[in-house]
Amino acid sequence: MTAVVLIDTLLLLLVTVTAVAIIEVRNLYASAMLTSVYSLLLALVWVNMHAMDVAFTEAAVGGGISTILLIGTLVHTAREEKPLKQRVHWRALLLTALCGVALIYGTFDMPRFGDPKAPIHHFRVPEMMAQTVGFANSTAGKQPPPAGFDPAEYRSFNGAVASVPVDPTDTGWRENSVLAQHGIMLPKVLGDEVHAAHPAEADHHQHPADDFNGHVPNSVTSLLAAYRGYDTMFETTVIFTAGMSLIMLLRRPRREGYLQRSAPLADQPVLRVVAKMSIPFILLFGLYVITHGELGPGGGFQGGVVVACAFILFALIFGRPALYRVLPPPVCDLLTGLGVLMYAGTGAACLLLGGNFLDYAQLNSLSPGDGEALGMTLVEYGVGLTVSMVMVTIFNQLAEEQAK
Amino acid sequence: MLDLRQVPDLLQGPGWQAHLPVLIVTIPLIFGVLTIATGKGWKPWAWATAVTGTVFYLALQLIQRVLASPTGMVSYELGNWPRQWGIEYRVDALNAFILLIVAGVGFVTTVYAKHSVEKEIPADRHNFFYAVWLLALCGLLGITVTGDTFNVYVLLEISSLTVYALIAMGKDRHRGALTASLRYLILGSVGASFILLGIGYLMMITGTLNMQDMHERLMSVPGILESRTVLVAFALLLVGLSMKMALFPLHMWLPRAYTYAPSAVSALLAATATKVGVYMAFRFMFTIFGVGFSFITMPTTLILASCATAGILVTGVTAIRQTNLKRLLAYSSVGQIGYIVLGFSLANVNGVAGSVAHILNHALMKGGMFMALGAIVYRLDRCDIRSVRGLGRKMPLTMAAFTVGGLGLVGFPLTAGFISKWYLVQGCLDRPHMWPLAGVVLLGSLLAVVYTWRVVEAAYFQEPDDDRPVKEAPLLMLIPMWVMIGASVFFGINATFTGKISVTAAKALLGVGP
Amino acid sequence: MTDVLGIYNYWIYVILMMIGLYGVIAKPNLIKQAIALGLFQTGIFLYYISMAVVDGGTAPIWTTIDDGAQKFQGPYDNPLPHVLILTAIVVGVSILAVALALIVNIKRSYGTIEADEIERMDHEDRLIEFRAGQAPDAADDAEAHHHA
Amino acid sequence: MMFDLSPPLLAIYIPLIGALLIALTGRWPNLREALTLGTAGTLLYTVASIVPRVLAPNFWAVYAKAPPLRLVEVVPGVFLELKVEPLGMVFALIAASLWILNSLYSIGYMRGNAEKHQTRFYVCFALAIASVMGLAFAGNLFTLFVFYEMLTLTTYPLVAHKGTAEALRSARTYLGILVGTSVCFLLAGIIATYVYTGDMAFKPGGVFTRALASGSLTAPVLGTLFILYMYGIGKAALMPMHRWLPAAMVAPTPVSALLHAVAVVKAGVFSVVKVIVYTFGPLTLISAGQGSWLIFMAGATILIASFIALFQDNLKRRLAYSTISQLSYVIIAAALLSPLSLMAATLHIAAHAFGKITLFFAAGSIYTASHKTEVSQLDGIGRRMPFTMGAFTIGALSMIGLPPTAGFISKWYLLSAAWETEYVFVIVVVILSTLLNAGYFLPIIYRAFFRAPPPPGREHHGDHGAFEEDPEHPLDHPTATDGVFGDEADHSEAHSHVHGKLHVPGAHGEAPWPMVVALCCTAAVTVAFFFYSDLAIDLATQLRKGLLP
Repeated sequence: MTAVVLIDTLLLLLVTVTAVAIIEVRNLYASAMLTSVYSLLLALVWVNMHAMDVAFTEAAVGGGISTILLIGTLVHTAREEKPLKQRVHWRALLLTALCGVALIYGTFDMPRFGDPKAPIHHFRVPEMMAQTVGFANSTAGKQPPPAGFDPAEYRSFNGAVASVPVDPTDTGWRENSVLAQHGIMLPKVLGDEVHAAHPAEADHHQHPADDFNGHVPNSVTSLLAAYRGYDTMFETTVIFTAGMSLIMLLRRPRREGYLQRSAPLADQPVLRVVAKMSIPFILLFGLYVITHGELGPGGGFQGGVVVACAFILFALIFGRPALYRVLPPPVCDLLTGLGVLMYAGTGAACLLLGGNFLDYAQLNSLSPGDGEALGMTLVEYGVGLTVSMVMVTIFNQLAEEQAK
Repeated sequence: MLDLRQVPDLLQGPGWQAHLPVLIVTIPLIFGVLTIATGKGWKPWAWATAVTGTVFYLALQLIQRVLASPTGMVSYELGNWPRQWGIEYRVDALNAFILLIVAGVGFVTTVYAKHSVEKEIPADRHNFFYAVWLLALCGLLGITVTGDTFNVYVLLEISSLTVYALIAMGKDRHRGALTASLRYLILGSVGASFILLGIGYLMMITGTLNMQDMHERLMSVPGILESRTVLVAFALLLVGLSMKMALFPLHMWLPRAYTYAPSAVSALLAATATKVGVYMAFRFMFTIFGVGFSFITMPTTLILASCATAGILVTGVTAIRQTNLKRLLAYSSVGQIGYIVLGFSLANVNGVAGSVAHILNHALMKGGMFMALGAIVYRLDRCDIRSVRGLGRKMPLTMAAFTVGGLGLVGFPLTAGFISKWYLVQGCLDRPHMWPLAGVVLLGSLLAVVYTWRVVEAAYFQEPDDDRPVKEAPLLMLIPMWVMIGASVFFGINATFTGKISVTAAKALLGVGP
Repeated sequence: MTDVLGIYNYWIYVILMMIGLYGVIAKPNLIKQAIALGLFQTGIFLYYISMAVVDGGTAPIWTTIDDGAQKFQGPYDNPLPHVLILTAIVVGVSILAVALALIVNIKRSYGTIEADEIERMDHEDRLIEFRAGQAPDAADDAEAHHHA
Repeated sequence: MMFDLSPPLLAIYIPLIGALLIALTGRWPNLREALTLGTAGTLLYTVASIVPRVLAPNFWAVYAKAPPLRLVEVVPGVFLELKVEPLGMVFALIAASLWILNSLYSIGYMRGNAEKHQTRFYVCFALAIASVMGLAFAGNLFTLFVFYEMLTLTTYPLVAHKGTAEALRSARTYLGILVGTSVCFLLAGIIATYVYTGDMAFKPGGVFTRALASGSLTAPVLGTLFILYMYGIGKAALMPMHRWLPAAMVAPTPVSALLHAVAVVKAGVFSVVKVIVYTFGPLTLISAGQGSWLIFMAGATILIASFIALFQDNLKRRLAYSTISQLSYVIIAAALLSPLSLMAATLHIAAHAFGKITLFFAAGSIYTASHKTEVSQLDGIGRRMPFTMGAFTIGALSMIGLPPTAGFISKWYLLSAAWETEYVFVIVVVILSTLLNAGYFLPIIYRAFFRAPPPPGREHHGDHGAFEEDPEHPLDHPTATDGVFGDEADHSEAHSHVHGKLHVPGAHGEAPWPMVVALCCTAAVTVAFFFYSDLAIDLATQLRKGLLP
């Protein structure tokens, strides 16, 4: 734990410094570059806090896409911020200071960093994690949550009891904790009962599932695609909307878009060869990330971004006309929509099969668990498709503008 | 139409109506996405009209189910996850009512949009425009049905993002649309971030995202309401929501946005967007924090009432000085939001009922008036005091619609506006020492007289600059316009429906007996 | 000591947010504002992720720890905030994209992306619009027509 | 109940349908005006058919107890409802009967002066009458308010009829004051009443008794409500809310005649009396010791208005101020709160109506015939227009309150009521104002009959002066001293036909016959009322019966 806190402390100091630099540096390119540095630093912070998926996304989006977007915009807007009259904007400073003080005031009653007694760690989430999602024959997926809760248990939600032993070797408090029943947020000693619980799991997914109480290993994915799948559907819609907005705002009549001189990089043999060699692997990796989301970090969004990067790289090296030949804008638009439709369609399918919207269990009447697995995979692909296509669209639109 | 007395067996039963809440949101989503494939010409419009029509029909069905259900609400668990874990849709009298407003206005506005969009938006973008249009509706409807705080945030972002894009589509008429949109984007995102943060604070100390669950935790865990975290969460949400619903000091984004957006978009926004913001405020203050905390522990009444009062008076005076009628109406809208906020800041039955009723009434009147302006723009390419002179004879129906709407804003008896004022003033008088607020409400309607009458006089008693003939607006604009205005008059003459449902909703929110 | 470290992250997130907010308000350059808006949001991400951490926790991807004596799992960090932030990041980038698109358009039609200059132009636009829209007071106007 | 055809409802529908038909037949003036007369006739018949029911001895026992006629439930618990009672009956009768004569007169006037937008004029007129009917038969405060506002709205186009600068300005004053007062004070008062008592119905003895008894409503609050109502009803022109009335004189004379001598202003005082009688209840007010300030306020209004009238040279303006003071007669009578005084108020509503409309008719026909608007131009006009000036004399006498005219009766009741209640102040006021009335009416009559007409040349000059920019006769021109000047707009309107058939300089006779007929009729009624005022008195007695427990 100390290690976490220590690294965390240092990284965050770095982050803060970078943030100040981003705001204060006047050269916009520099500031864009610093933004990507900032994102990478944050990615490290997330890793340090064990938020692997977030780190992955942050790296892909902050480090990759955002930077591309910013550069793409800077090319045809401005490279320097015009000098300010006075260096410090006092009113803004005052306002932010007040706001900050208010927020910090709110932090004093928060559960301390890493306090396992924090309500969020043992109210609803452990109950969810105690369910089974996405495993064969696991009909146990939808038990009702335990009725009510004892407020007394949660008295310590405000920082009063932050005296949790930071020493991991001392595990005495774990056994006699009121939370042992959930056993997810807190370590749980495994016996043989688990094997009894889910006999069929071992031969279903080729991973040591039998050690788990029947849950998709990457619980982030299970939350993302199953419990809160509905949010994720709208997350996809947000991306889709962004794509549509850019088309409405920036797309020029077809002619202009197509008449692009080929990119200057096209005649650089090294780049061409490297690109030709690497693009297939990038695509492959992207697909892997999408598919593998259930087991490890990754999922539709991250994978989609990776795939998009392949296309963008292609466009950068061989010019956008080439990309348009491979992936004509109209097709791209339709695929963008198709992704969202895959997601919503899966939900609708569950509905038509007699369940609630997005109730994946309906997809496989014999083994609800498989149904859930199938559903989650489908929606992940939907997300991936939309994300990649939108990223390509955004790049295209900004590039079209640039080429004019 | 469902029979009002069909009861719970349907609610539990597998009948398709059990899925109404989710259908209302997902239909515009799915078919909105499909809109991009509908090609050119009138097809996207026809498609969008069909979709919004369906949604309106579903909303009608839903409100009947809700009123019929013994518990007074309909719950839907997405993915069949128990509400504490998954996402829950929870529809009671209040959001069924708001849903009906948004869906209805959405439908009428879509019908209206055809001509105005043909004139104001480049032809090669219509399919994308209507796609985004439907997604905006989807977002607004989603916010209204959901019972999960984070879901509120995501849908809020959908509706905001689409609205930024829609506003920016006014760029071909006036470049101001771009800055208006960007300014709204920045303010809106800051507001939304505050909301996200507030939700985070609440989740952190309640351990859940479900509104009911949160409420139960906040009520049952000892000492939780005294914690500084909850206090700051409340403040964050208050600020964020005020930005979203354009409450007076934080309304800067609204006038420009409404002025430069395409006419159809202005009509849609004026009638729905800010209203949904108000609805969110209802949910967070009454349903999650509870009346006791929001209005007794916190000085909310004082803050909101003073903001609203200032808003009503200041924007009223500002509106009088405008020449661009769209901007005039925009300022008046901010003032009207003031009325709505004033109502629920009183936290008594009449006050809250007044603001719920005014959400509908204002949506109808303002929507209709913006449609009238849209028609004027369609014929004259502009809508300012100078251009409407003598228009009372040239476009009689359009100007008549505008006038009747104006009378509604004044709160003239037998128009919808009067009903809202009726409840609001009662609310002010019910609350001890709040009677000056009643004075403010009435004073506000006098300001409305002035800015409406400037237009009426110009239209009916002044001579136009040139006598070139102006045709009356096309039928497809007149009908929706008059549907809105007619409805506003109808609900002014017979407001039993509005009155009943808003009182029911108010009582449910305040937790007093049915 | 534990207390300070216990809310250290929460302070940093406030600071990051405020840096972002300062940028949004103080910087006239639109692109700078867009970037600052991004910072503002990342502050919130930090807050969410921090609340997910559990002492001695590991990533919420389930593996078995075998410390010779006994096999046990976890403790795992809380996956819920991670999920929410994944969504929030996506929203963030979408907003950034739209903002940049708008800025490009603004550059196209105003020729600048400095807020204060744009504000000035907008003001002029509004004045022109106001004058064009002005109609003499109904009564005076009637008088004029009456004598004409 | 929406299509119930019981008389009170019918009385509202008839003018509405009339308005529709008039609008449709606008292209054929004769048909249009025939329709107007027809509608007016039917209306009077309908209204008259209600009278017996009201006069029935068991009225208060049976009919008054019967549930009101409910049109629609506007807000849950708040109905748009009609109920007949003696006071409203009087008002409705006056309005309906005078509408006929007025329509006759309008035909003459509008054609004679070749006014524009005549159809709009007749339509709005009919609509205004419809709202008056609604007002007269209103069953509760809410209904009263609704029709009160509708009356304001429907008369706005009539005031702004000419669309000239002055017309628009005065129309603004008119709308501003009437809507302002009604929305800010009257509506507030009504809603407060609803909040305190939960019922808005008109019932003898008022609605506040229970609230006062239970202590939820204190006397001072009641007093505040009373103030809200008295100043909220701006149409009663209680000073300082009187400015709209002179302003409204810019309208064509028939409008001034019916609306601003009869319908609108009477709507005001009628509402005042109705509120005092049926919402507050005299006894309640007396026991709560509230509202005596009204006597003095009204008294002041009477005197000040009459005093201003003395110095008005423009005829219609002088009449306007006389109206203001006469209205306060009604208010002061109502404020005395004794059954007798309330009878006086009722009678004065009627009496003043006949007298004042005669005077306005006369003013209008003088203008139509000779384009004279100023008192100072009227030398010897009595010889040219004997009928007109004769009628004018009768009207003036009625205003002063001399027998044998209507004015005498109401004044008599008022004085005896004042005597009964021992309000010396009122007696003094009445006497003083009578002198003042004489002071501003008799000179006109003297000029008209006993002054030699000016020499032809000057005469010629004189009545062209009305519309020529002539420095010699400043009086012929609007001096924008305060507010709006009477018929200033008419002068230039008259330009069109100065050399037309109608007006030969220096040698004009009577006005067109319809006008003469109309004004002779009203004059006759004014006299007849003195001898046969049974009906009015019966109704007033019926009202009084309702008051006595």
